[in-house]
Amino acid sequence: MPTSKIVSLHDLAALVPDGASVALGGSFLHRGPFAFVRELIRQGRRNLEIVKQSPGYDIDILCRAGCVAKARAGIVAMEGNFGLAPWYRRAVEKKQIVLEEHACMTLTAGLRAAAFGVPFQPVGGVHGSDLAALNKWAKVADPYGSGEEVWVIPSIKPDFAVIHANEVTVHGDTRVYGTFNWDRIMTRAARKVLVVAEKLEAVEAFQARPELTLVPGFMVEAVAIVPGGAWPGSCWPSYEVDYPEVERYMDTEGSLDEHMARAPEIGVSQVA
Amino acid sequence: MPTSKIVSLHDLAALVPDGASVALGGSFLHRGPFAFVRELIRQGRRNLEIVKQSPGYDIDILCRAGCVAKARAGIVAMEGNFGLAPWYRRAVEKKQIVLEEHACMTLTAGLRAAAFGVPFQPVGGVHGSDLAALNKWAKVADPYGSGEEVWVIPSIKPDFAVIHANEVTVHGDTRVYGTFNWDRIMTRAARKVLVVAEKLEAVEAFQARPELTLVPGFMVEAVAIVPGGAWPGSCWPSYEVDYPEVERYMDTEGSLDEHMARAPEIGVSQVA
Amino acid sequence: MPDAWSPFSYIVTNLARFIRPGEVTFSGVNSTPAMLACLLAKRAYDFDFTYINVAGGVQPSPSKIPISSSDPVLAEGSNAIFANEDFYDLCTRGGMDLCFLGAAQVDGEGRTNVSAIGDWHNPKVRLPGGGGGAVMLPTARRAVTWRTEHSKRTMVEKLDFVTASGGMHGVVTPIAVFVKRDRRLVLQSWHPESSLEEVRERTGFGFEADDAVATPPPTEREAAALRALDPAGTFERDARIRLR
Amino acid sequence: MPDAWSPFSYIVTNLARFIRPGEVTFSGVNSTPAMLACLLAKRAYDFDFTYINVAGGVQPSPSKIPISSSDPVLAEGSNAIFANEDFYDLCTRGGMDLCFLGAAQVDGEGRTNVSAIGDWHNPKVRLPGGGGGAVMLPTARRAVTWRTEHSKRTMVEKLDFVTASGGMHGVVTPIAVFVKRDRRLVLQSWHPESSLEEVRERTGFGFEADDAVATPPPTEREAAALRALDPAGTFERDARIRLR
Repeated sequence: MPTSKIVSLHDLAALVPDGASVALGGSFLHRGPFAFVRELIRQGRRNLEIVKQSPGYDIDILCRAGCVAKARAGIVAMEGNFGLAPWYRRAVEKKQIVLEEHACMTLTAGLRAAAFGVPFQPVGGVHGSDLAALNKWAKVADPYGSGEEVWVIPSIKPDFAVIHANEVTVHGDTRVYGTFNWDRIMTRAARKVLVVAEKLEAVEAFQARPELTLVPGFMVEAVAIVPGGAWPGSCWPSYEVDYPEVERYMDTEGSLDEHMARAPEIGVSQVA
Repeated sequence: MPTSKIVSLHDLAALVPDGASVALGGSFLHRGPFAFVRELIRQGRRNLEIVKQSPGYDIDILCRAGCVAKARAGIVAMEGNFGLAPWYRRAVEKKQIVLEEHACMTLTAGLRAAAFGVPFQPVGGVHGSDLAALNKWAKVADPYGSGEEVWVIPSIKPDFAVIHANEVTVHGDTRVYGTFNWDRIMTRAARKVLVVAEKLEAVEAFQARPELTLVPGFMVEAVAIVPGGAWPGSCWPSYEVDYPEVERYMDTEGSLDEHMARAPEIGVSQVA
Repeated sequence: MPDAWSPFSYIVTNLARFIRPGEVTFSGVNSTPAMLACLLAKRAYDFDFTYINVAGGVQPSPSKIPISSSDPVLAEGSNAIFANEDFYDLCTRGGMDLCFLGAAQVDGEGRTNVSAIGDWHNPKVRLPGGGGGAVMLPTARRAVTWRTEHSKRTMVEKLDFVTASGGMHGVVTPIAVFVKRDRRLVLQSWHPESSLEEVRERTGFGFEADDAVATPPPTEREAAALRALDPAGTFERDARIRLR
Repeated sequence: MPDAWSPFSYIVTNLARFIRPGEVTFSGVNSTPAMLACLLAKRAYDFDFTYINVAGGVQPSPSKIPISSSDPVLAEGSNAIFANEDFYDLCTRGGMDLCFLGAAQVDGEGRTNVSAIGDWHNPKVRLPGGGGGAVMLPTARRAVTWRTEHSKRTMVEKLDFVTASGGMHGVVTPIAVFVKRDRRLVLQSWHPESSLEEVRERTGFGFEADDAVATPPPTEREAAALRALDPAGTFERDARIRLR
């Protein structure tokens, strides 16, 4: 069998170069690879392209730290009662980053095209939306004569998909509990898959119920074990959103360093 | 919560009218809805369109009983050491049925178009295959200027998807162990989903591990509980292929009635 | 007294009243009022319907009501995980009967803007963006939205940007309930403490109101269900919705 | 004596010799020789490779060797179920390094016919049909096939029907191993009990053979691995492969 894919969080983030296109798993404050995102900030990564249907804390803190050149996203917010993502909003309004605005499903269609190995993917709906002209999307007539016209989205192939999972094996096999959001299609579309996991699980446990494996190890480049790594977001069923901390993060007077210093990955000796 | 979806095998098969388009789950001799197929024969169903990437025993016995008008299939064989499906082969050679020959993935692309609600689905490969001209498939140039041309398959929307599963709840939630083959996309593409299951399982067991549910109950029309219903094929992990019986079935001297009479659904009182 | 509306109960309850027996109904991200409406309908109405949500829940029985409408707790007690690709495909192939979608601006045809206030390329306010709307609004059998502010800034004659077309079937605000008739929103009812005149005055687009009446008060069961979902009034406080 | 080939061991072992370190290798339905080749390579070679199969198995450790190459036992001991849509998508997006595919007829460019003998519309023999080929042969990085009969009926100048194009990287028969060079199959080696002349005589298409040699005999480990997979010789008997 292949050798271990477990590395430190530092080494995992170091695999992503400046300017890379990175798809991030989870949704809003739930099961996002937030420890990984903070590690990118610590390593001073620049000019990243972030791909995610519903980013929030992750895109906001990356914009706050000046790591982002472009966002390809569907809906961006902190959610809960926090409303808009302030540093992301400012970055877009001040034109510090380029936004490619999608509907969540048009972004997914682009990822499907990449996952399926085709140049474009038809998607339902979009008719009458200004997003089509904005993104210069093409409409294709049904060659089989239904008279129907369908919008097609060009392939979106991120350099990396980075997801936060509940359990992994030493070989990189990955389990997610509860909804996997868009993580499945992201891991199929990206050139490389990186995983941050709450817990290292025995191979035997995966072999006992292989149907639960979302990503087989051979598709995974490397894994870091970071308990609590989705903080201040939730990771079902282990922990819920730390709302007081999100509130502290949102406080424009508060400093980013103070927030970063409270992160659980700090000082935690990581399995490596 | 909704009332029970459990019906007898007889009543389940009675939902399918003559001339219906029916997608069948499983692959070759594995986890096919074979008890259901035999029940269609007992009820004298006619002019069915059978949709399946890799049919074998099911399409063969349906052709043997004269139930089939059209087959839309990728690869048809008995598999194991049994080679071609004799009665299917004769039906095609004698032009008793119409064959729409696919590659497994072009048939799947048609099912994806139906599942995604779009008129056609691009598929990788196919270049240079005579199947494209045979089926009058269209090639579409990438409107985004890659210069690439891709084959697109028209939507394939069966009236029914019928799958054989390991466990169901009274509400129709469905679990499959081991590979689900093409069952997932079939259940998303078809107008109605019918399930034959080995076992009725407690709702609590499904709620304890909802990630294992392949088809949520609200998508399922009705369910019949038929232990051994995939006979003479396998249903992992409960039972393996009954090769001696498949051999008896293949014996052109042997009668279909004798084979049908040995089926496990006979005389078994069914949960209803 | 159950016959009195609060601006909060008015929105949640009137969203719930769009839910119909036997249908598949969906609530998404950033949609606390819609989430509460679905959970209220489960408690207040005798008929059954299939509630699915963005957390992958199918007929869930959450042990708590989350602040975030995409919280995984909304899949607790679910018999399945019906994740994002699945419920979007269900919608685009015509299997979603009622879809609740958020909006920042709504026009007289029920089209929505969730992208930007002002010019998209030089926005006064960059809004959350596309989300489900552009794909779900044209493909769901019915879509319903809400605004916690009813003003000429939110109920507009002309959208700054058309994020999603296809037309909302219903729109609920703190003072009014609109439904679509022949591609236009018409007033169905107004908050009893408001009036047709006030609704016209605070609405940017013209609308018909021939059949409009004062909104029937919450039933005992509707009021009880909302109390059960928000016993401490936390959601009501957090929503900060005012009649005027 | 391990240095002697049987027609069966010749096909299985020479299929296995196409497997390379670190690559993703796939065996499909109706493909017993390919399934055995993958399992043999796992036992006989020191390098690791990722074996995935049509039963959803990823690096499986099956407790028995099944008659059917799509038997679910081939996912036993797997850490994941990588089902049909997944491995096909992996192939079409360029992630499948080596794909074993069956064929009834093969031409000099390594194209295949698995559809019909004679005219497709009036077939002498209706064959199994499309299967994986039309999509996998043009998209897999390398595809390899085998024929248990080597004759002008199976190794043809002109296919009755081109089911799959794109060109096989390798073809193994009871008497020969072909590999592709500049879009044509060339002879790599012949069964030591056969000869270049016999291969030419029994092949319908012309081919180059400049570098062709007699096939190196099975190694001790290859022979031992095949014995372990087929201790009673059941697979060898069932395959009924003859040199002539």
